[in-house]
Order: sequence, then structure tokens, then C-alpha cells
Amino acid sequence: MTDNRTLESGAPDTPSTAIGSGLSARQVQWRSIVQAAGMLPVLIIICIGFNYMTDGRFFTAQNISIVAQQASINTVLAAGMTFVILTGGIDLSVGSILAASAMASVTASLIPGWGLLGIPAGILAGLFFGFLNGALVAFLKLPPFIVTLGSLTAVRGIARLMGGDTTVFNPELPFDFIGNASLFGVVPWLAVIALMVVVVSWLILRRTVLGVRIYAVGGNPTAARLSGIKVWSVLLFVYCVSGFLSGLGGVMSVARLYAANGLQLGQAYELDAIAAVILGGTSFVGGIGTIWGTLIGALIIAVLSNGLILLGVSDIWQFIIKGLVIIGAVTLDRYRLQGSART
Amino acid sequence: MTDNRTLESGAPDTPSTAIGSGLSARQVQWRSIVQAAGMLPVLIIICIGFNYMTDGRFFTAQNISIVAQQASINTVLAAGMTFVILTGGIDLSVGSILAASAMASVTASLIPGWGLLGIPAGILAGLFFGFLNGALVAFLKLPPFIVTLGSLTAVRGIARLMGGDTTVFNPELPFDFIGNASLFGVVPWLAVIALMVVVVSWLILRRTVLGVRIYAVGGNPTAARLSGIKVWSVLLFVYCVSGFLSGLGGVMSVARLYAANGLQLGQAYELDAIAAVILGGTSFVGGIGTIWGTLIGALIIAVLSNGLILLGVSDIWQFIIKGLVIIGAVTLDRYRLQGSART
Amino acid sequence: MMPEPQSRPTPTLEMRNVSKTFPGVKALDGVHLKAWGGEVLALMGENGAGKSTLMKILSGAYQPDAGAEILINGQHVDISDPIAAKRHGIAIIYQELSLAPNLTVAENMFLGDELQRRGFVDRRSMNEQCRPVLQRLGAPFGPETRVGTLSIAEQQLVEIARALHAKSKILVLDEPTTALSSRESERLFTLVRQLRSEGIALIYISHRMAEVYDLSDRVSVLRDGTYVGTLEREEISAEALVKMMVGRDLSTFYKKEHDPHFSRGPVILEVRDITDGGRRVKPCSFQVHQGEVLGIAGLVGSGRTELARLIFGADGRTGGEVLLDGRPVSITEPQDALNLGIAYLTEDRKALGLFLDMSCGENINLGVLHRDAHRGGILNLAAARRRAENAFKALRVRAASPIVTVGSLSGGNQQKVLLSRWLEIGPKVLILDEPTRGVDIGAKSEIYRIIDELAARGIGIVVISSELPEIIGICDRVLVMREGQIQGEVGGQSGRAVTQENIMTYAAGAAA
Amino acid sequence: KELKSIGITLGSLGNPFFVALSKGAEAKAKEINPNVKVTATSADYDLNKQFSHIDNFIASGVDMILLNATDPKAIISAVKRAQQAGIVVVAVDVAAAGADATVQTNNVQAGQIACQYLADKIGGKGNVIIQNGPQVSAVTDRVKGCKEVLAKSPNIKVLSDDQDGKGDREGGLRVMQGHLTRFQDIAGVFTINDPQAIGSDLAAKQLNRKNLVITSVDGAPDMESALKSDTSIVASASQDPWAMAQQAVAIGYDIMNGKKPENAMILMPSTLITRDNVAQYKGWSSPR
Ligand SMILES: Nc1ncnc2c1ncn2[C@@H]1O[C@H](COP(=O)(O)OP(=O)(O)OP(=O)(O)O)[C@@H](O)[C@H]1O
Ligand SMILES: Nc1ncnc2c1ncn2[C@@H]1O[C@H](COP(=O)(O)OP(=O)(O)OP(=O)(O)O)[C@@H](O)[C@H]1O
Ligand SMILES: [Mg+2]
Ligand SMILES: [Mg+2]
Repeated sequence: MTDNRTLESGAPDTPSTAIGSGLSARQVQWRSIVQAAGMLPVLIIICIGFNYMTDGRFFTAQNISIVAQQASINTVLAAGMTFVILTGGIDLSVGSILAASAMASVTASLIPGWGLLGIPAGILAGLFFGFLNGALVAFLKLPPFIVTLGSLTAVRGIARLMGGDTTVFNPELPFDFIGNASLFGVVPWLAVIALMVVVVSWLILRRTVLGVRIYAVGGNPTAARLSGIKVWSVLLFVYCVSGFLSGLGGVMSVARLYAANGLQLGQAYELDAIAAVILGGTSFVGGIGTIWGTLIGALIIAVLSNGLILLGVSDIWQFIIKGLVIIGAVTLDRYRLQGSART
Repeated sequence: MTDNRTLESGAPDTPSTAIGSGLSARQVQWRSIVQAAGMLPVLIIICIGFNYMTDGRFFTAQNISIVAQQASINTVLAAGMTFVILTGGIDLSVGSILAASAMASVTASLIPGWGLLGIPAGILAGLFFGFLNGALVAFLKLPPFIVTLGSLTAVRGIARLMGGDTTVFNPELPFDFIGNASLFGVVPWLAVIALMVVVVSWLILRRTVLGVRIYAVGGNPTAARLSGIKVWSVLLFVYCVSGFLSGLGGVMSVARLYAANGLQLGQAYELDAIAAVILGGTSFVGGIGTIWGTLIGALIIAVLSNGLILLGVSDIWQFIIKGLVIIGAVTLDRYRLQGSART
Repeated sequence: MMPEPQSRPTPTLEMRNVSKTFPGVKALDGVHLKAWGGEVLALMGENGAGKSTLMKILSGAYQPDAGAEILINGQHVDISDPIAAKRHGIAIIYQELSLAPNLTVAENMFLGDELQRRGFVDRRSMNEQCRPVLQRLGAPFGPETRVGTLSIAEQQLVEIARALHAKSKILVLDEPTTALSSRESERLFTLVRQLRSEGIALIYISHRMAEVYDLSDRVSVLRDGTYVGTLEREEISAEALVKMMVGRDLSTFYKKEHDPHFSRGPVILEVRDITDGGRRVKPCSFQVHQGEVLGIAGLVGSGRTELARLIFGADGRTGGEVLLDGRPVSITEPQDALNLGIAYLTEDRKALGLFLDMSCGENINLGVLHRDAHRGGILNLAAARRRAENAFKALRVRAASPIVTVGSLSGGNQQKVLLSRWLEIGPKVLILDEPTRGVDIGAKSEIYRIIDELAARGIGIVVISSELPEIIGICDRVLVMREGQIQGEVGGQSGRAVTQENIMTYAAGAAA
Repeated sequence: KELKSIGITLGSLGNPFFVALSKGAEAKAKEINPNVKVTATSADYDLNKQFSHIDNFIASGVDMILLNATDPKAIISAVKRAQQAGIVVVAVDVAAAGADATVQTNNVQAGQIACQYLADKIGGKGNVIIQNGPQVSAVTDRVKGCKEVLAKSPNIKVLSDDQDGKGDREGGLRVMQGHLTRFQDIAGVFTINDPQAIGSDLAAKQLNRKNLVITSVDGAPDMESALKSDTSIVASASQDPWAMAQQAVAIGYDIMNGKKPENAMILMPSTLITRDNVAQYKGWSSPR
């Protein structure tokens, strides 16, 4: 029945689970877990491959912690993007919002004695821009692609304006532990935050009324309205989440770099975030996907970048290999599902 | 009934032409022209505004020809993108393909005595990559976003590889007239080519069977398949067109710049091309849109860039204004249509 | 179930040993089917029995499992895709509409083999050839209309036009009348008979007994993906068919007594001069009483759906007011209506009602999630599961468990899921737009039973239906709409009996 | 200590300058140890990416990092991290806070000589356009140097200095087309790098604007050919990425083995190539 989605859908068709065919509820549930696992095998294969090729240098505590750190900002952005894409929208402005929030954060962190204000400043800046996006999409019913393309551009300009086109720098950043310290000395705080974001997102998406409504709006917006869902409020919410998390990403970036730059920071981050979401099996048309998939997608991207540099592959070939692996991964996934899917 | 498209569709709901309500075929046609005109009023307003603010410097023959030139490459890419988006797909790789084709073109143009080979070399390179995209989407049924995101990355690598990461240049380019001369001394050849591309695209989309099928596949792929349309061949075709036109864009770029650079050329062109298509009223979900709209969309983008430089607006503010105008333009369009559309 | 008469000529179509396995489901298991030219073969079975799947195999949309044979005029044929089916003279009207909404009627009709002239599409000839076919069907729209702007009923006509145009030897109609009202249906039946006399083999799928009696020469029955048997014309009877389909006896289903002195409760819903500015609905007024089943009848496009949508707040109204329990209420969005206890079951369950990728449980619970939820909007999973399971039992939904996606259910079961969503919210007024569209007899009688029960509980029920027997069978009082206006009332205290004739007189415009 | 592997992180590998730089570094490293592994990455001017690249270099255990910092100050924490892991960090082309040594072109001086030549060519008076680029320190330094010199000539008026030519031909062409339409009287143009200069020249040609004088900074291969042919470009303050990288690797190797350089900041002077001396210029891509 979902046949006509196959073409544009990012997610593979869900193998329809049986009717009257003696599958128990537990079996059905098990299936859906396997399905959510999605790209996990691909991730594992890539990791093992890299470990083998780098003579075990990949699976060292240090490197794993580096990968976790590198994946963290993209994971946070991709989590927000998952909300948006689940409603059938898209948010191209995450990179720009990240830059603007980072500028706000580092600027606020320079206030003597009140440097910790940098954290809320960055997050609120993100939330603000996310709210604007959401308002345009929800109230004026403008197409998300255009709205966020517009804010990709405009917010980039604002980010540059905020720092007068220079790098703003704070070597005494009061919250630098976020970007540079580790919990118990092993798990980088950045990774902890990213994981927390994923868990909270999962809770919202799967354990709250709002989450069900997000899926509903993505699955069939007209039906959602006719079912009494305030579609506008759901849309507003998801863009706010995306903005909020972009702001958080900005703060994380500042904590890592002690600095922010309105022009360069966050360029093309939206592509990485979207790639993580789609690799994770979330469908572009909305309504289908899981946040765990997104996490795995983000990890695949981070592992690829890290592993190729570990291997000493030249920059050019990194591009080529990355592109091919992305395509290869979805192909594999498609075939994995084909066994169980309908013709 | 098209209600459930409103949310994600780029195109405003087509004002339902009344049924059995005595509208003659001519009237219906007239309506659809008005609708296709879409953003034209916005374009005109922007032009007049700029002309006023620059004391008439905008509407000089020279400046108009500059705008036409600057719009031309994006128009060509956006024309290809229109085909793809009409089927409900997307092609993120146009910028990378343009770079690779430009590398192929300029490299071939250096062959002594056979420099004109640069033209077919560039175009064929584009067609080749487009074919690969199309094959992955059509045969392996992979999601277009991921496929072309992959090739955005991989083809970028290949483009860099082709020139060994340097700028390849040819000051004696045998086909430089394309980029620098004008037909009858007034209409730049680049603009002539772009216009020809638009006209041919229009013929294909509106006057051939293939065109009807492209719209059908975008409107309802299942229905298209069940009607015996070879959906794969339509998909393959549109990605080939997009690749072909990206290749042409590469040749045009070489003819204009006498050089190509694998890394820098064509960065983020996909965003401009998509923006032109969506500004032009083509719907993301496929099946709805016109090539004329795309042309107007591309012109709006070019006029904006040109006008803001003419005004001497600083780079930072150019970003901000461009973003706001893009959002403003669709908002205006939405309101214009609201009058005639269903609530 | 007589043995096949030996004297028959070679069947035009024979399907042997057709099986089809979907992941986890065996939809068909060794099914046989024979159809002859100049005959109407009705195909019946409960929802999910596999009728559509069988026909989709015939049309090349699905591939059967190995071992299946398809013979046309005794020749083995290989139907590997829709084009092959077309080449063998097979045309089909799918149960789910399969039109491109962005194309015109004519373009849809010719999709796949468009007319060309000098390499270009010949839209003019296509329109010209399309027009007479539309006329033959009495379609109120022209060939250049965009399909997306048509109502489903009208889209159904386009589907039929497309199949007619194909001039095929074998024509499959998969529940073609679900969206049609009696007048269009009659026209279609005339056509079917005409095609039969032209020697075409017709396969007709329907859940409506009356149609099957009317049209068919033979009836083949499927149950749970297996072939049960075939009845010849003279053997056809409701009891026999039901027994074959359901495997048990089913008692009567239309049982409403039309008692003009039916004592009903106070007025619960009153609509006064509601209109959308005259575009589809001219000012309409009526009352619904507690415990009453009010029917709204009318031809396709008479504005019934639009009227319901106005009351429900789905479309913007320009005038009029709605009173609930005698108090004027403000309804601007569906959620206002739902908060007040007015629920609306849409006629197009796939596009406007269900979330096909979500589980049945989620679909059922969607309207009450926020009521059941713990503080802070945390889902009450236990309550949701309980509701879903109870709903499954109450409506006898046939699916493994409430966590399967609703998209994988057969049409009738989808309808039950959607209905239970609205039952769960405990409405005061329930507007049902074509509640039994595409639902099998068993389920239909269950839905009627539910409607009766709800009415008995004091809920005001409005039923919009294009199936006259249904309207007559279950409603206490019937309003008839024509061209966006309420033309008249039958039943109740109107003094006119609820009969087909009375309703049709109003619907056709002959004022009484 | 042996030099086993080097990591190079550059602003953008799309620029031939950086390619020459990485080739130069590789050549020098091979001289020291023929089996050395050299990994060059492009940070695309993104600080976050550069941090990641440095972290990855640390994990893969390189001995030395050649760093073309995206931001001269903000890079410090990454530099510190690398040094803690026992890696020598040498900044090239752009200073980097905390680096063990820096080898860079004197960009202020490059801007000065290019604009001095420009001022001389237009006779110390007239309208001049400074075509800016991506705001990295090398670019801002050049603009700074240029402005210093132009400020000395009271008759020179700077019409515009805030348009971004994006560092490539396309951007230079586009911005210049706008400028030429906006201003009828332009005597000279200074662009922050060679691709923009060539783009600007193309714009001038198309619009038939003669009597323009263009200078820039870089001395790239395409500039050599531009200076030899019929263009409005008259000079470019050259850099020598090859030599810069060679020196950087050599210094880094010394530091690895305990020999600190006397001066940690090595400024390589820029020499001006003009139409007159271009024939003698040994460009970036010429074999060494
Ligand atoms: N694409 C599919 N994927 C998985 N299962 C399917 C698919 N299509 C149909 N089924 C299943 O196959 C069985 C037969 O479905 P089918 O649509 O043929 O029933 P039907 O007899 O036409 O019912 P209805 O009267 O409701 O139209 C059902 O259990 C249905 O859920
Ligand atoms: N989205 C739309 N755009 C244009 N016209 C529409 C649209 N929806 C319905 N109409 C038209 O409005 C009229 C009334 O339609 P409506 O759906 O209310 O009729 P109905 O009596 O409910 O019939 P049905 O039996 O189809 O449900 C019809 O002529 C129909 O074609
Ligand atoms: Mg069916
Ligand atoms: Mg209706």
C-alpha cells in the first residue's frame, strides 16, 4: 500500500507485517527492532574494517573518544533535523544558526564574572531563529525548504554581523570543560551531551503525546488536522527543537574551540546532518524513522572521516571514498531489507 | 483533494478550476498562464526597485546583459533540476558535476589543434555522471537525496583528481566566445544558450509524450507504473538531463573563466539551482511546476546578487537581504494565490 | 456448487493455482478462476480475502509465486508487467484510485499510450476522443479538468472511462461503485451489460449483494486466500453466498423499523443556514436529535461531504451557525468540533483519515492520547494498549495485533480501525461519511450494529451514504441534498415514507 | 628522532597555493626520510573541521603537524593538545598561537608592494577599488598593507573595500561586473589574490574597459601567463609556498631533535612580479 512512496522515500519500505498469519505480537515487535537497527551492521563492518587496516589503532580508547567527540555536534544537529524531517519538512539553516548561536555564546561568555551566561545565550539565540523558521512554516504555510534556505542565508549574514566578520575568541571560557573534559576521565562531555539529546529525543518521540502527533503530522498532515491535531503547533515545535539544538551545537562548538567565527563556522553542516538522518532510515516524506537510526547515521559519518585520516588517505580520495560508502551503505541496507520486503 | 499536499509542497495549491462550471478551454488555459507567471510580478517589483535606487543604472543595456549572463549558468542547472524535481527527486550533485565537467572541458581544450573537443568532452562528462545517478535511482531504487549526496561528495573528489587539485587554465580557449561574446553584439551567448535550454525543456515537458510521463511519474508513481509507463526509464532520463545540463554548465563556466578548479568551482550551486526551481513554483513532492517559473526564479536570484552589488551593499548585508527577499517572495506569492485558492 | 458444466467453450481467462506470499502473509493460496466472454463473473469474499491481490496479479501489478498459470483463450501467457497485461487485452479498475492528480482527465485516460503527432503529444485528439467516453458515463466534467480537483466519485468515473477506452477483452472492476451514488451506479450497470453483450469477459468485485444479484452470471468466492467455490446464476442467494464467504450463517442486517412516531430525545445538534458562500453549499439548516440516525442522501457532488466538513470546521464557512445542546458553539477548526464532542469519519480513509505508516493501535488512540496521558504529556501505554485491544475485539478487526501498520490491512479492516478512533473519543454527535465504503458484508452488519448501539446510547448520528439500501435500511429520517441544498426530507414526521422513489425524486430535482 | 609521518591541515586544498605547499612539504620530508607518510587535509576554513583533523592526526600518531590555521588565535587549544601528545606544530602561511614556529609570507608587506606599484602606475591619483575576499588573516593583512600605502596618496580615493570576491575567478568576475557598472571612473583595482584578479580582468575585457590597472598577491601559475599576455593586470606580489613548506618542515625536524630556532617567527618577504620581470620568475609549479 505504501508502494507509491518507494520512489521518493528515503526509508526502505517497511516490510509489512502479517495479518492473520500467526505472527505473535512479540514477533512483530522484534521485527520492528531489527528494522530500527537498520544501519548498525554497516557501522560495525566499517569500524572493524578500519581497525583491521590501521593495525588496531582505530579501537583505542583515545580514538574512540575522539570519534565520539567528533560525532557529537553533528548528532545534536541531526537529532533536531530528525524532528523536522519526521514532519515532512527540512531545516537547511542549522549550520547558520549554529554559527550565530556560537557567536552569541562566545560574546556573552566575555562578560566579566557572568561568563556562564554564554550557555543560555547560545541556546536562546538558536531557539529564537528556530522559532522564526517555525512561525513562517506553521503560520504562513510557506514551504520549509525555501524558508530555511532563506534563513540559511540571512542568519549567516547576522552571524557575521555579530562579530564584525572576525573571529571572537575567549581563551578563558568558563564552560570549556564541556568541550575538552571527559566524564570520569573517559567519556567526553560532548559525547555525553549528544547521547542525552538522543535519549531525550527518543523519549519525546516515542513516549509522549507530542511525539505521536509529530509522526502523525508527517504521515498525513490532512488527516492530522481532521483528527484534531493542531498541526501548526507541532510544526512550530519541531522547528524550535531544531533551532534549540543548533544553538546547543553552537555552545558545544564554542566550548570546544574557545572561539567562533560568523562566516566559516557551520558551513555545509546541514548536509552532514541531513545525511545522518537519511542514512539512519528516516523517510524524507515524513512519518517514518527513528532517532536511533540518526545516531547510527551520524556515527557512520564520523567514523568515515576519522578512519580515512587515520589510514592516511589523501584528501581527494577521502571525498571519493566517502561518497561511495554513503551510496554503498544505503544499497546494502536496501538489499538487507529486500529479503524480507515485498517485490 | 490536493489538500494534503499543502504542507510540504513548494507550489501553492493550484486554484481549483471549477468543474462543469462553464469555463471554456481557453479560459482554463489563460488561468494556467497567470499561474505559471507566478513570481513574475515579484521579479518586476525587484527590478524596478533596484532601478529606482541605483538612479537608473540597473536598466542599462550593459547591466541587463550582465544580469542575463550571471543568471545563465544557474538557469541551465535549474532547468535540469526542474526535470528531476518534477519526478519527485532531487539532484544535489549538480555543482560537483559542473566542476568535473569543467575540468574535463578545459583539459580537452588544451589538446593542440582539437581544442573545440572541450565542448563535447565537458558535456559528455556531465552526462556520464548524470547517468550514474540515474542508474542508482532507477534500478537500485535508492533515495535520490542520498544518491546525489553521495555523488556530490564523490564527484567532487573526482573533479579534484582530474586537475591534481590545481587550477587548470587555458588562456587560448578556442570556444571562449561562448562565455564572452554576444549575439548581434547585445545578447550574450551564455544567455542565448540558457534561453534555448529553457525553450527545449519546455518543448519536452509540455509537448512530448515523455513530458506527460515525467509529470505522471511525479504525480503518482504507482499509477504511472500501473499504466505501463517504464518508470525507470523516465527516472533515468531526468537524471541524465540534469547531468547533461550540468556538463553544459561546466562548459559555459570554462568559456567564461578560461579555467576550472576542481575544488572551488560549483560549490553550493545546487542550493541556488533548487532555490530557483522552488521559487518558480515547482513542488517538491513532484508533478507540479513549469520551466518558465524556474527561469523567473533564476532571474530573481541573479537580479538580487547584481542589484545589491550595484547598490554597494556590504557583503554581510547582502546575505541578510537576500535571505529575507527569498522568504518575502514566496510569502507574497502565497498571498497572491490565496485570493483565488480554496481556504 | 455444481460441477462445471462440461459443455462450456474454452474460458477466455483461466487462472490456475495462483499463490501469492507477502512477507509474513500468504494472501493467496492455490486459487483457480475461470471467466468467459459475454459473462459477468462476480468475485466475492470478506475484506482481506485476496480478491484485489488476485486481480493485481492478472493486471501485472504483482507477480504470483512460482507455479501459477494464466491462460487466455487456452493459451499460456506470461504477464510480467502492466504493459504485458494491456497487450493481452486486460483492463482493470483498481480499488485504490491510481490516477495522477496533477494531470488532466484526458492525459490520465491515455497515460501509457498517449497519442502523438510528429513526435509531439496530440492533446487535441486525446481530448476529442475522451469527450464521448465521458459523455457515455454522464460525467459532469470535461477532458481538460485536472484530476486532483475532482471528488473521489468523479475520479472513479475517470478510472472507468480509462478502462472503457482501452477496449479490452477482459475487464476487471474492483469495487467500482464504492464511491458512486445510485444514479452513477445505474449508469455503470447499463454499461456493464452493454459490454457483456459485446462479448467481453467481465470480472466484478463488490461487497454489495444487490449489485451482485443484478449483474452477475456466476459468482466465485474466496475465503482467506483460498478458492471456496463458484455459484451459477440460478444458485445465487444471499444465504448461500454469505455462508461461503464467512463460513457460517449470518443473520439479517438491515433491520431498522421506520416508525414515524419514533420517540427521540431532545435536539442535540442544530445547524442554521450554514454555507460556504454558495460555492459548494448553499445555506442549509437541520436538526439532529439524540438517539436518532439521520441520513443524508444525494447524488455524487451534491455537496454532502462539503456540508459535513463545514459543520466539523474542516473548511471555512462564511455564514450560519451551529448549536450544540441548544447553545451556539464556535467551530473554526476540527479540534474545536472534537473538543465539543462532534466527530467526523471521512469518506476517503486513506487520504484524509488514516496514518498508513503508523500502527493500528496508534491510529485508534490518536483522538484520546492526550486524555489518557500522564502528567506532562507522557503516553499512557497501558491504557493505549487496552483501548486498542478492546477496539479490536469490539469491531472484530482482523489483524495479528494492534502494532501492525494500518497500511497493511485490507480496506474493510482499515475502516474499522478508523471508526474505532472516533468511537473511543465518546462523541455526542457522530457524522459518518460513507461509513461502509469497501467493507464486506460481515463487517458491514457489524458497523450497522454499532450504529444502532450508539444511537441507543443517545448519540446523535448523521450518516452520509450513496448506497440507498443502506440509507433506507438504517436511518430514521433522511435529508436529500441536491446542488448544495437540502431539497427535502423523508421519514420522521415529514409524512413521506423512506423509500427509494421518494429519495430519488428529491435527489433528481423533481420537487415534491 | 625519526620523522615517520606528517599531518598537514590546510585552509583549502582547492587553491594551487596550498597544493604547492603540501607538495613542497612532502618533498622535503621525503628528503629526510624516504618512507615518510604525509597526509594533507583541507579544513575548508572551518575551525571545527580543523580541530577534528588535528585530533585525528593525534590519534594516528604523527610526528609533526604543518598547520595552516583557519584562525590564528582560536587554534591555540588544538595546538596545545597536539603538543601535549608530543607532536611538533609548525604554522605555515598564517601564524598560529602557541605553535612551535611559524613560517609565513609577510602579507602586510605583500599588500604594500602590490598597492605601491598600483599607486605608481596610476600616477598617485584616481579612484581605486580594493576587492576583498574571505576574511582570513592573510587576506586582512594584505588589505591592511594596501590601505596603508594608499593612504599616503591623498589623491587616491578608495571607492569600495567591502565586497567579497570569494577568492576565485567566478567571484572576482561577478563583483567586478557590478563595480564597473556602478562606477564609471576606475583607475586601479587591487584584488586580494590572483584568481580574483583574473576574474576582474575578464569583466573589464567584456565591458570594454581599458585603462585599468590591476594588481594582486600570489604569483600563481595562471598569473604568470596573464602577465605575459594582453590583460590589465600589471603585477602580483609573489609568495613561494614551496620554499615556505620546505623551510617549515626543516625547522620542525630541528625542533623534534631539540634544536630550537632563534626566532620562532620566520617572515618570508614577498617579491613583486611585474610584466617586466615575469620571464625570470620561478613559479609554484615549476619543477625544483
Ligand atoms: N502490498 C501488500 N503487502 C503485504 N500484504 C498485503 C499487500 N497487499 C495485500 N496484502 C494482504 O493480502 C491480503 C489480501 O488483500 P486484498 O487486498 O487482496 O484483499 P481484498 O479481498 O481485496 O479485500 P477488500 O475487500 O478489503 O478489498 C490481506 O491480508 C492484505 O493485508
Ligand atoms: N477539492 C476540490 N476542488 C474542486 N472541486 C471539488 C473539490 N472537492 C469537491 N469538489 C466538487 O464539489 C462538489 C461537491 O462535492 P462533495 O464531495 O461535497 O459531494 P458529495 O455529495 O459528498 O459527493 P460524494 O458522493 O462524492 O461524496 C462536487 O462537484 C465536487 O466535484
Ligand atoms: Mg480489495
Ligand atoms: Mg462525499
